[in-house]
Amino acid sequence: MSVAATASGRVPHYLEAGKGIKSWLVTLDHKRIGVMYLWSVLGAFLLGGLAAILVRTELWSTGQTIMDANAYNRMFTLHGAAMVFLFIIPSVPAALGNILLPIMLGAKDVAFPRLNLASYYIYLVGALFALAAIAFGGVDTGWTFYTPYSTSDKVANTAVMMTFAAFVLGFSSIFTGINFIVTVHKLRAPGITWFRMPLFVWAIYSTAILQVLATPVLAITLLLFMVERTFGIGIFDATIGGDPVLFQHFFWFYSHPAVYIMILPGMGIISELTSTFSRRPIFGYTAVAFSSVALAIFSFLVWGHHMFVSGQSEYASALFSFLTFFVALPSGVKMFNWLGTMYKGSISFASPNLYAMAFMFLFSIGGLTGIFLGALSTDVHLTDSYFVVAHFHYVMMGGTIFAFFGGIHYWWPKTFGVTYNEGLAKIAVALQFIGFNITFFSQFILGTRGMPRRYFNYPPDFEELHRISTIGSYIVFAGFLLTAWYLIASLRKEKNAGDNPWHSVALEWQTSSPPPVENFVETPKIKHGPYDYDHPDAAPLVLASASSNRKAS
Amino acid sequence: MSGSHHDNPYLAHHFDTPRQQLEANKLGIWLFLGQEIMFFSALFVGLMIFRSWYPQMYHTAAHELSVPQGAFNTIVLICSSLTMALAVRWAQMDVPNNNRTVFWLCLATFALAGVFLVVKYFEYSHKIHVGTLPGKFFDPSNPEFPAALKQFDNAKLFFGFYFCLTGLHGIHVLAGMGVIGWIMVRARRNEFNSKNFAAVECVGLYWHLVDLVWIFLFPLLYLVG
Amino acid sequence: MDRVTDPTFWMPKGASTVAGDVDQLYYFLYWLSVVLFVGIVGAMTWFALRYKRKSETEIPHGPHHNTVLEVTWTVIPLILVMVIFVWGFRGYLRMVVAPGDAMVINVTAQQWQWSFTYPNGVVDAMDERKDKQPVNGAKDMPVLRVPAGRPVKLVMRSNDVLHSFWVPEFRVKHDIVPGQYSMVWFNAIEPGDYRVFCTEYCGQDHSMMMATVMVMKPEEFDAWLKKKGGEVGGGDPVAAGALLYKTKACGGCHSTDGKPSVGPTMKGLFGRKEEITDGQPVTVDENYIRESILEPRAKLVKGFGPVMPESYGNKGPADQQLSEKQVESLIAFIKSLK
Amino acid sequence: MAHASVSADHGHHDDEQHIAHVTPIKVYFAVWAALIVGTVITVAVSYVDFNVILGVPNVNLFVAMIVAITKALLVCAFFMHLKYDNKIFAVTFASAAIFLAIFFLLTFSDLMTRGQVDDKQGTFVKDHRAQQQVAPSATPQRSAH
Repeated sequence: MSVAATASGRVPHYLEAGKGIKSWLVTLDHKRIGVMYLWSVLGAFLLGGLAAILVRTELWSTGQTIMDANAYNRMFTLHGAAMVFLFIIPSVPAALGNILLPIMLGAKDVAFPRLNLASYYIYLVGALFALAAIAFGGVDTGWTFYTPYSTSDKVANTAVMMTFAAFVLGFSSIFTGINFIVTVHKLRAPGITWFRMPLFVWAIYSTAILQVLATPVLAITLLLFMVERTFGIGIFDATIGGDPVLFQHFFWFYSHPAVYIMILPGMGIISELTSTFSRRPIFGYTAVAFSSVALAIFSFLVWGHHMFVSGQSEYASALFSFLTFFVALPSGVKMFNWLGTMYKGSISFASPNLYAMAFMFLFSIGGLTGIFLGALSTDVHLTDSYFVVAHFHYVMMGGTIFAFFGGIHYWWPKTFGVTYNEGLAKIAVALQFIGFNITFFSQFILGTRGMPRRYFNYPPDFEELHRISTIGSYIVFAGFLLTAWYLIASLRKEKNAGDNPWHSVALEWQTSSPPPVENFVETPKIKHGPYDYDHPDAAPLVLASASSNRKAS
Repeated sequence: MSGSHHDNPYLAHHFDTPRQQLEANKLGIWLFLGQEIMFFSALFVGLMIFRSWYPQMYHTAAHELSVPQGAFNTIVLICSSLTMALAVRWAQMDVPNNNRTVFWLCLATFALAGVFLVVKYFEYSHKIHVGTLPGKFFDPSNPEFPAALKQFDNAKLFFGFYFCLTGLHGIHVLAGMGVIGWIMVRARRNEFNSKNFAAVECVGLYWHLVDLVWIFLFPLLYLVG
Repeated sequence: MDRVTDPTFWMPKGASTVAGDVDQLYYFLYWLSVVLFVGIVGAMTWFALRYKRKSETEIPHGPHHNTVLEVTWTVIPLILVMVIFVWGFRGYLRMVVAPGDAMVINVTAQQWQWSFTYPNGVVDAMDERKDKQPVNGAKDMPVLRVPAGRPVKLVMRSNDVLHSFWVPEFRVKHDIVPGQYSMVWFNAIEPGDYRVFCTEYCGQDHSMMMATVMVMKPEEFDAWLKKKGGEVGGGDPVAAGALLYKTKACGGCHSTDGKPSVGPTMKGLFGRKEEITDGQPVTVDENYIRESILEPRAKLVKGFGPVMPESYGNKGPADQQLSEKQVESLIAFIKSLK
Repeated sequence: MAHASVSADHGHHDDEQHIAHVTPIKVYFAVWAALIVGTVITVAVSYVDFNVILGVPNVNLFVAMIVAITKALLVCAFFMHLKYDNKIFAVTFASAAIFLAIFFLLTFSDLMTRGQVDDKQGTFVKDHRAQQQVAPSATPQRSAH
């Protein structure tokens, strides 16, 4: 295999392939583009995280704590918009997907390398517009930009700038999606049949379908919003016969699938982590693969469940509620199959797997509380309250972000060739996990008891729970600062990771770490699935890497 | 580029065969066309909703559009689709002067697109003249404002959709003219042959989509009011 | 479920007739979630500890798939979620279909204020009770008074942007969309005070947009309403008329600044000589105004269409009809617009 | 060379160098003629008002859409080569059309059924539509009060 050919060190890896800033800015190498995305989205995560901490600090006490209502409203909008558009949507697909998808397929690059670089620059342009909107006074509409408030003259014109930023970012996402779909269809190495693709690839593929078919609707919706605001064409304006609720339909037609753009790749990561660290094939591989596609398709059918009390017709609400429940099935299938994978495995407690287990814990809560919101009568009480806030943070943060950080830790040696301080990593996972639960579990209680969302000010009887939540958020923040510290520190070390520190049979670990420019010295020929630890061809790989490597963790 | 190990100069380094590359390019452009459909979707959905909410307004407003001009433009676009399809056909063939033929067919397509935009210009300027414009430019006090529309304040909705849809479509026509021009330049350089025609085919596919959108736009805006 | 339920660890007090239903489903889902969560996380923890990696060269062997098991854990959830759907749907139907005899109270929401209009035209926007202090600097605290044990239907409209009406103790919530009448109904079981929140983000003071629902004994409510009805606008008919002009949204069609809109402006209207559609002259006096309000299509001023709703007179539904006193107030208000 | 393998999901055995399918010229002209005829039909039909036939509403819309869909299929099949090409392209394009249909149907499931549960609910717009037969003039919100 190619491992032997590269171990001699004759082939330079992609980080050495060119020196200087210019070699990065004009690179067409998917791994370098992925690394640039990685730093960019982590920057956005820091921005959104700081906003979150300020929001939580303001909520320490009723009334004004550190900022006034105006600043608070801008702050939670900044938090939402930065986290959704700048961080979570591009996080796993654009950063980890770019680094790994071609390697996992045994391809030399994505199908359209130039388009890939263009996507990154489009992302940067969008991010600049978003930052400009913040710099010129910020936006206080919430990340959903609901009309008619957002089109009213009470909202500054920075709203147009912010929506334009989201519009531009959308095209970055669309082009990434096109690139990945074509790569999966046309660039798989010999032997990689559809059902020998890693589940991460299945997840990214399903995500890409959503990116290509749902994101344009966001683009046209935001375009209509801008036209409406500028020229008053009236589509969303009730006073001249339009319909404000129509904006919500258009918005959620994208933004519900967008929830799956955010969570599906995370689920893909968990499949990889669970298999590697249980050293077992994914239990019911086919079911898990199809569940990704099923989630992608179902996600187009259920957007109206964000609108049960919005003035949408009762018939539509009933229909959307009915369809919504079908989403529970593929989500459940994934969860049960991961458990099946762990059963009789050889389970390692390395930090990426701790993230994976934290994901299963948190995503279970996120998923189960989704049932409360899908059922019509309980949703009427719970929607637009802190219950919803807690629910989607359990899914988005407890789900996607924990999976993303699990993936970063897992593929850190692959990407940069270095290992991080495993002891600190374990402490960081613990801080993030405990802090997260303190922050958001208290919000379930708040919401059920009657605390509405997006409130600067609140009645005093909610103060105690808000304080608990705020303390939790500081713990989470400390956890992420610790992670940032040891990851950055690791980059200064010499390349010490070895090619396959986790003893995985997955294809991306069968080339050197970091990989060479075209990923493999020779096009790999695949004879077994990505997780076949007990396959006669694969088992020796594990044993060989286990004996040749230094300590794994 | 490390494509030196290929003997085909048109093959990019990360592809193994010309067919793989062609199909990848075409799948890419088809996905792009899929996203274009969804890009136009919300406008069509909104248009149809307001049509069923305000049938009389829609009926009256649609009758202010010029069917002869719309129909003429439909014919123009259909013809341009034909010339574009023929251009792709010639690009695919290794016959003498095929690049010349591609050039002239593309020029014809380009010219027909220009005709389309000129007709569009006359339609727009008429509307600007009589004040049937979207949103805040809607002006019933204009002396030449159509009398039948005066009773419909919300007719500005119809013209909002009219201008958004045709405007967005017009931008696509302009973009199409741009990429067709690029093909013409490359045809002048004799770049196309049976091994290298993906660019022409992809531009062709895009141009047919512009036609497809108009095939639906024309009856929905002009005819079914 | 026609009794008030005490607050639990999760749910606030249940004070309307639909609350019991919602809470039952909530707690069913809650315990179902607890069971599933303990099952999943318990299994995960058990596997992680039981199958902890013992050596770096260990290659475990176990099942790759099990069709029976996989079908089971798809079908059982399917049955469960269908049960939950039907349960939630039935509760929802009760929430959206108001009893026919419900008392209608009109609710107007605007940034960042609630106002409530009762069937007899009484408008209650501000708190008048000394014991209701506004929460944390909210500018004022409007009070919605409702009788206990009778169904109340709120017909809600917004003057500007989206708002949402939520009383956690009643478990009812509905967005208020400009251009639509939105509706919630409830039957509050026992007298008491409850908070109303705006739950759809509506701008700067969104979090100050609260009100109190004051559930009163039915006979006290009736007495209060009757007393208030007798003194609309505190004896100043112009002020009362101005309030009606606002709450009935007359301004949508009739300006007070002299510009004609859908209907004639009210500025300087009184005493003006107009020409009606058949060319006859008419002088705008009390009788003409009264007739135009109650039977708007009887005599139309030339240039204006027959678009004013006829619901203010006795053709309209009871909750929209104007009382004699209200018409008088409106006439006084129009007279004042010189 | 070790690069002869095609990884993609199709079973073509054509010569690597002949990757194009050249459509006969008369097919193009036949399609073109059909498109022109379709246009003429839609325009002609639009001058006949059969908006309600035997109680079925929107007949004009129905006819126009049938013709437009036929035209679109012709363009897709022949001008865009879907008839001869790898089926994955047709699947891609069709899936966009399917999601467009879903968008239409589910959005309409709301906007066409508002205010049917409760007579007080629903849009002012709806009241306006009811009045439109009598006096189609004012904006919806104004006419509601």
